[in-house]
Amino acid sequence: MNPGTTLKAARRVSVFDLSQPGLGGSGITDPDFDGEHIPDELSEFATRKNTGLPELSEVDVVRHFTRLSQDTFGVDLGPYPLGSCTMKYNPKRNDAMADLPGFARVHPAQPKDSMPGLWTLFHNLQEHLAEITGMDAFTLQPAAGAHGELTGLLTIRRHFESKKQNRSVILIPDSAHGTNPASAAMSGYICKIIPTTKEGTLDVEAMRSMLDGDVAALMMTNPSTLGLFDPNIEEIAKTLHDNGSLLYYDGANLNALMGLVRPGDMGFDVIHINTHKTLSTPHGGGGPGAGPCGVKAFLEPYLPIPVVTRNDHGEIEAQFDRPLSIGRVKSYFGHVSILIKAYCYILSNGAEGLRMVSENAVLNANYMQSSLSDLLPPVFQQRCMHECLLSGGDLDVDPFDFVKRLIDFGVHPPTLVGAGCVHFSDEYDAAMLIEPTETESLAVLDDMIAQFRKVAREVAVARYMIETAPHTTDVAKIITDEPAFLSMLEADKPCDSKSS
Amino acid sequence: MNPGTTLKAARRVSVFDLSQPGLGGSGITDPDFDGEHIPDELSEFATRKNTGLPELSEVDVVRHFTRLSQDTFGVDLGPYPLGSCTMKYNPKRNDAMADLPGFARVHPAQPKDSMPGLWTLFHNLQEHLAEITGMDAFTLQPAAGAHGELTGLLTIRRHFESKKQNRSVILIPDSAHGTNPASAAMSGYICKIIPTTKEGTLDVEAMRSMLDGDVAALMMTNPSTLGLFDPNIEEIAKTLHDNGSLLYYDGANLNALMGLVRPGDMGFDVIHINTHKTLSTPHGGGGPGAGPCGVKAFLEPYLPIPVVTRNDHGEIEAQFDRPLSIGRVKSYFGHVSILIKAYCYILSNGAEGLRMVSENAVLNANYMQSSLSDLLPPVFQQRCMHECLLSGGDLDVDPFDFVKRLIDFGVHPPTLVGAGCVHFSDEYDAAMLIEPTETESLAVLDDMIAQFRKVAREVAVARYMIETAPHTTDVAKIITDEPAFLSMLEADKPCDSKSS
Amino acid sequence: MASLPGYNVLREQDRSHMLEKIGVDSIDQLIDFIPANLRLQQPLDLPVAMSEWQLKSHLTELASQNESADSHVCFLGGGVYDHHIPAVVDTIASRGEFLTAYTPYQPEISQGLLRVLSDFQLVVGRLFDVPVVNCSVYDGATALAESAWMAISASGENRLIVSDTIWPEHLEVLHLYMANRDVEIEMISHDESAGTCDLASLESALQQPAAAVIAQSPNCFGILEDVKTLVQKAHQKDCLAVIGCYPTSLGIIEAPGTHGADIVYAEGQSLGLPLAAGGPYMGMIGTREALIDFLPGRLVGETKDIKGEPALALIKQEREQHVRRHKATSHICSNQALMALRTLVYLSLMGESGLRRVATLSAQKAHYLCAELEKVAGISKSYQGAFFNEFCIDVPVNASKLIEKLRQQGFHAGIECSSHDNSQDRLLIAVTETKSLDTLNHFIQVFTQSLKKLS
Amino acid sequence: MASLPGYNVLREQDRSHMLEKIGVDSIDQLIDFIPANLRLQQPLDLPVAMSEWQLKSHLTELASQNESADSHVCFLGGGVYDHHIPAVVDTIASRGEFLTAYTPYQPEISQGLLRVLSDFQLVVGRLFDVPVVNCSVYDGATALAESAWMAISASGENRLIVSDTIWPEHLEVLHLYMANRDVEIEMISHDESAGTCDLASLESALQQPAAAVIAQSPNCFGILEDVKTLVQKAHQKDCLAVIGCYPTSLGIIEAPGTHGADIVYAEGQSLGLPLAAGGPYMGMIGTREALIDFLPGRLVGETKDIKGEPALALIKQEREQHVRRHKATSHICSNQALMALRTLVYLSLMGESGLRRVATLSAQKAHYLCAELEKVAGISKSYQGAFFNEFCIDVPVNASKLIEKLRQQGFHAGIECSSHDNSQDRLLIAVTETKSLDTLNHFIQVFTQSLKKLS
Ligand SMILES: Cc1ncc(COP(=O)(O)O)c(C=O)c1O
Ligand SMILES: Cc1ncc(COP(=O)(O)O)c(C=O)c1O
Repeated sequence: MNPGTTLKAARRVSVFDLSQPGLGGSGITDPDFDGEHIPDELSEFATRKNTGLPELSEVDVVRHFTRLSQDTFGVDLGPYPLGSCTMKYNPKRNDAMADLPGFARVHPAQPKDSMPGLWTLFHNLQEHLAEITGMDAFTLQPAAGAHGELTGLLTIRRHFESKKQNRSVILIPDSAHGTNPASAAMSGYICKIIPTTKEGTLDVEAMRSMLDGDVAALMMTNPSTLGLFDPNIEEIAKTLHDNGSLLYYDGANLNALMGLVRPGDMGFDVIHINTHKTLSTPHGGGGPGAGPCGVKAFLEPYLPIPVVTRNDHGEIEAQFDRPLSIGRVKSYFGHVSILIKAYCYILSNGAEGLRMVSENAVLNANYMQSSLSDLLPPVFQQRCMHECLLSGGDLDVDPFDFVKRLIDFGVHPPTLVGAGCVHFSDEYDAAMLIEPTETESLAVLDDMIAQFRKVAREVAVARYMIETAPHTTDVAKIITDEPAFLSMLEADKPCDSKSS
Repeated sequence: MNPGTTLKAARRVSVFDLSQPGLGGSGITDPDFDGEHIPDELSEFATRKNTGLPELSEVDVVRHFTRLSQDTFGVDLGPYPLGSCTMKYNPKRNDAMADLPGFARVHPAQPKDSMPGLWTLFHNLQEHLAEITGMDAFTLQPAAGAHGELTGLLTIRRHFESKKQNRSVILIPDSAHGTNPASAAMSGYICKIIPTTKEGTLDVEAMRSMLDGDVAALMMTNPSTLGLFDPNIEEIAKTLHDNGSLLYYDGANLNALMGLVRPGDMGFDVIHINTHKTLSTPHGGGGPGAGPCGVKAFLEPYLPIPVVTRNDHGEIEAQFDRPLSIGRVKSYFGHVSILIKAYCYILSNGAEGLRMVSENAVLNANYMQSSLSDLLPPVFQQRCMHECLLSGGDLDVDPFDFVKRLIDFGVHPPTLVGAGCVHFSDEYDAAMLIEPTETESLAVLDDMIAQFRKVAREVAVARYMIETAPHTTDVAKIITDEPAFLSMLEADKPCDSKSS
Repeated sequence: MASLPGYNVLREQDRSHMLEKIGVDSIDQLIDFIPANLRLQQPLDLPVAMSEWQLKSHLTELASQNESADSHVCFLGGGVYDHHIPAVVDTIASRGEFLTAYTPYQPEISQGLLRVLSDFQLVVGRLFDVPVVNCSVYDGATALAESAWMAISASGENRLIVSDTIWPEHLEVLHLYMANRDVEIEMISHDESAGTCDLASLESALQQPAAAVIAQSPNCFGILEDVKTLVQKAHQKDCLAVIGCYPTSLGIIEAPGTHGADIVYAEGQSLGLPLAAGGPYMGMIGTREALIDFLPGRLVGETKDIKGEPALALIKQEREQHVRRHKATSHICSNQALMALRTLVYLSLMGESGLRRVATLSAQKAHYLCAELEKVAGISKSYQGAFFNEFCIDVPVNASKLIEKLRQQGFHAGIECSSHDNSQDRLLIAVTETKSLDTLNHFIQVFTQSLKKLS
Repeated sequence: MASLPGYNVLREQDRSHMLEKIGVDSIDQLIDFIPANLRLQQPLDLPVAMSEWQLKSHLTELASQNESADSHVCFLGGGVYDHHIPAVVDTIASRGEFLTAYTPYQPEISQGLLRVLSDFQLVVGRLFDVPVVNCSVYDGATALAESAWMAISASGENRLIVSDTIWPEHLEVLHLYMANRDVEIEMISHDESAGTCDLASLESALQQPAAAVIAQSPNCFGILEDVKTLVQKAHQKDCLAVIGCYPTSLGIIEAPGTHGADIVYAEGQSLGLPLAAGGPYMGMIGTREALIDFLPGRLVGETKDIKGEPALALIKQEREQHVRRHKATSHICSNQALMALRTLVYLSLMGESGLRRVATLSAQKAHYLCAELEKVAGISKSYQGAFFNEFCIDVPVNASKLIEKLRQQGFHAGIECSSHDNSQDRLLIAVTETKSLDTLNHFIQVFTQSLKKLS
């Protein structure tokens, strides 16, 4: 394959196709060392003849990846109403701050007192997060939402251990994100699933019936992944607490709440935040994010080390000697450059700004829901929070096909089961979860609504255009082989492949 | 028009179409000043009610310009063999260096001794340019090639003034770039045009016949814009010098010569360099570039102020008190960030690297010429330097149409008269000037050659595809209205429009 | 080859293959038409090629030797201002497609860039309140010179009436550009008290025919000129009015175009361009429809593709050097397109309300600082005219010593004005929106102390 | 509204219009289903919203308080290395399309990103010499933990044999991840003289059935382990071999996959990721085909579009949490995709010869420094095993005092090793290609002097 390939073909080309053996190396040289001779002592180990790495010139690298970027859709190109993912605008000012050498060039093993600016930032951010969520203490270490869940669950575990209670069950609503049960399993818990009522809320009676001395906690997100605020939350909290159990808040949906309601005030004991959702840090094509974990005061001693806090002299420092801590959840101090961006976001908005963010997020979602209700009725007949769950069941076309056609009109498809990472029970399998976010203006919303309506009209006159969409992309529609996929899924493989 | 517009439509949308009055402002605020009240003293002047500026949200700005960038072809996307423009790869490492706050945040009115690093850089760069070109002294001030020409010509003027000679004529070959005669006119000179011989060289006899006491200088580039090295250069220089005239070198084609031959050694007295060509600084969509101007020692006193040089104590400083100087050609010290990139380029390559650059530039051009000679015979039957002038006269299709078809295959068209900024006499009006540059690999060249050949084959089987090309772009072919254009050109308008 | 940076792309085997194809044995033979005695016999005397990290450490070292608006609080102006540049401007301007494109000679693959340049023309047109704007010239100084030449060409007259309150550097360049073109420049003086153009001096200059009256507002003392009157007086005598302006100020100050200026020019640095030790900046020129044929530089306009769909392309190239050669309106070829992009992005982000706020905050802070400094014993405002964000003060000590003293305490306090007015003890101080109240108060305090120590 | 940053996009009139469309009067009514007593009654207690320039000055101030590899020469390693990052990596990784995309759930508009991730898998596969690599996990420490769990799941055994020469932080995370999952961890000790895994200790641990033997090379003393033997011994007892590596070293050191390792994991920081005070970095995991169903995280693979043309998409999602929920191979959802992009660009730039040179230069310089330091009286190498670019030395003074002394002279000299080995007077020093001979010599000189002063 040829580096002189045209733009459109770039995606078909791998870096190996572009390799011209003998090129590459980008001028790695040092006048005082030859860069060839392996130190004698090492020669027994340094026997590698070749790595098989591709060899590209610098210009070929730049061109290839510039082309590939043009074949990638991001928020910077258009609206991305992917429910549960909060694809809001990622302010460029924040990126620039994280790149400052005084942050980006700090080695994590430097003397702890050589980075006071970092500790101040951590401390401020922790306090701001605590204020926003109504919690008492935060750790910034977790790498992402799921990792925050693990951290929170281990904290809960340690709490019960210290109380010499042996609780082994985590309750999880059926609509919970997949990471919740997965994290629970990784923390050694058994998951029990709570059904959702017809109104879209947690089935409190069902929960009550599952409560016993074995239940460590209930993990839920409020608003839920169905886009609904659970008005029974106080009752839920009280019931759990009466049972000696704790309440975990999956903060992926916090974008609906800032300045309006606080998880801490609802009765949650442990929470995580997805900075890459609510706090606008870029998703980066799938990561990195950050998943700060917040707790009520009684859980603070269990937070992972290091803990950034004020010492007895009032100085902010990173403390490693925390006898009750769960230990270390990852190397070093967390996703620092991501945390810097989240901090910048909070400072840029202030209290009024963050409330406006959440108000507008909710407003936008309800506007979408109202404007589309004749075509795509809400699954639950009520106002939503920052995302709306609309039913594609009345469409005379497969919703999976329907949303692909939106691509041709510049709109990223909303979340459907299997496309996006939410999980709904079978009843809602034709549903679409639409999360416009607050950074789409009314003009953009109206345009998106117009595109949805256009595709809906097309069902009658040219459904083949929908079924074969998208048409404006370089590749045509891609369908995962669903039958094979499902059969594979059902035949839960025995773990027998101990390999030799 | 709607911000939610799709990608392809972006080019049809202006920032005004995206304006939503009341948005914008990007958070301009200060807690201690209201930002609204006009100071009383100013109120008589600050009467502006509105500016009519568009009002966009930050996300709309980012999306609009990201989309527009995707509708713009640059070297970062593919080969760009636009003759005379030296569209080589622009190393990213250089851009990063120019952005260092210690350069980018320096105010030009700072105390002169507050920027020693800058002066050192200037001094080093001047010395390196002098070494590369064989000149004695350089000024880095000129803003671009044309501006370097103006600077050089004024230096020449000042030289003759100081010798009390009144020379009013500049000789210019007919193939010279348009900036040469234009700069000569701006310096108050009369241009006389020297024809090109059948062999593509300067007609020395014609030149000789034009020489008299009125001729200040000959401006030429060697290799010429026909891609040919003029082997008579020493004779030309001697003839001119014998006449008391000087020789000016238009350095736009220096990419052919580094480490191989030096203009200073050929006998040139004054030269300019286009950093945005030879020294790889990005063209930026048309600029900024930089046009350092170099002279032989006897012209050094006339260089524009400030002059960066060593003072009597050996310190490098910017000198303003230079009684013989032509004066100031622009504000401050030149295009500093561009000059930094040029400096980085020289340091990254070193002597061996720069020679390799020129060797490969020449090799690539000759390879293109050889490989295409059956289809597009060279206008002059000889080896070329860093660009080749090929005749499209044998093609059974208009060369203007021919090159547009290359776009569909990922290749930027070469230079033709009117498309690109060279000037050929009528005899060569079907010629294409192809400058591959040294940063295109053999694989890319072979691909380009294949595309040229493909289009040539297409002439017989589907010439309409050529005549209506390009087909892969969002807009179709655009033709300037040539008759109207030419008639306008001929009717040299009298300067009568003194307006009221 | 190992020492060559990764952007040299021909391997030895490629070179051999190519030489063979061309039919020569060696590079030497390939260029054997170059007289042997001219061929360089030894390698160039240059430093050894640097790896990227060596380059970085060398340049970082050089950069660290310079003071800057990061190391010192910058109250320097003089036509170049430390306004804030939103990060979005850098993000967009560093996109490779824009950065590595050439002048859009092939409009079909340059619609994005053409849209940028076209919108730049439109947006700046609104800011100046003129219908026509070009795609940029080198800088404010050459914009002045090119504007002057436009007036000469358009009017047929060869005399210019020029205010002496234009930036001195700009005037120097004007003189240089006009020196050999049979142009007479008559300078008009200023009122020492108000700091503005002396109208009597103007009136007397206008007794003779002239191509244009040229002035700048705010002027080189920071003082706003009565542009309306200047334009009227010029027009009364059939002269063109050429007005230089400070684009940021136009967020609140009436536009020169509104006052009837025929040609409006400016240094565009304040609209999103880094200080960069003096450049690249950008010269902007706007004018009336009737003068379009005299404009220097590129122009982008609407055209149609062969399907009749609207498209953008370079227009009116018949003015330019590559077509009209020695009769072109200017020699300019490479211009400041990337700076035009930055400016467009900047103005799009600011918009109506943002630019107004930047201008208002800058003015508020400057007036606050000036008022507070005036309270300090021995300091007085040099001129009585209204200023925007930059003002002159007279100080009772040696100005350069004061500047040096303040520099040691982290301030680039201002520009010494001696070159303007032969006054040793005058400072030109500029304030932008980025200076906080704390910073201003701290400056006032340090200023006062330094003054005491020096006197 | 004036105080809100430009990324809030609804005007008051928009909000009214929308509320009306929804059929409510106010935001309060819109969310009236939230119990009133839960609604916040007062604004959040946060700092006043900052303009961009205020933000910049605040963050610049915080950043300036930190020492860094720019302010000090960095000889720190410990799994994180100050290798050079070519500017191209930043240029590409900052492109908005990549930066602001989500996980490519919609493959039709994500072919560019999918190609990146797919090529990342292929390129890292070659580096490790294994056929299968995932799209990344959080960091090296979690890569170890996830690898361990893979071995447990695949083998059905719940016992791990783990070398104590793995980075201590990684071990801590391993313990945390396994703590509640019914896994037994048996640590094997190291040879105090060679600084490598004690084979007797390994042999004895292997007497009991186990899921895997886990080791790291170069290890936490910088010493290279005999990976081949470790793998052989594990395989002899039907154990999986899980090997941690330092990717840069693989430019010259034989790949773990070549020695037959079943699972290879690494911290990817050295391949183009900024130091960034500890993250985000990237965990990489590679394995054999047979173990693919046990891999955590995303996998990209070839598929076809409905026209039968090749295309890329996420594959084997049945392993993942969004499909398999509590039975998933891992909980990971967001991963380190942007870091994978950086690494791919880095490795594409380096290529075969570049990575070899980076590795060789790092080794050459480290061996030079070590040899020179050994010549200094009182200093001795702590271990006799071969090292790559990082080594331990014993010093005759208090190590932390020495570190402090060198820090004052502009060096981050090394990591105090007490935590590894209970030795107070041991330093772990890492050298990368970016340290020039001058710098090394200067360091040696300052080191020697400081030692003298302290002893
Ligand atoms: C509701 C919910 N919980 C948890 C997560 C997991 O977060 P992360 O991807 O940061 O691990 C997500 C992410 O999509 C989510 O939407
Ligand atoms: C031969 C030649 N001379 C002069 C110039 C003018 O240089 P610039 O565009 O930098 O003013 C050019 C630019 O195309 C050129 O090719």
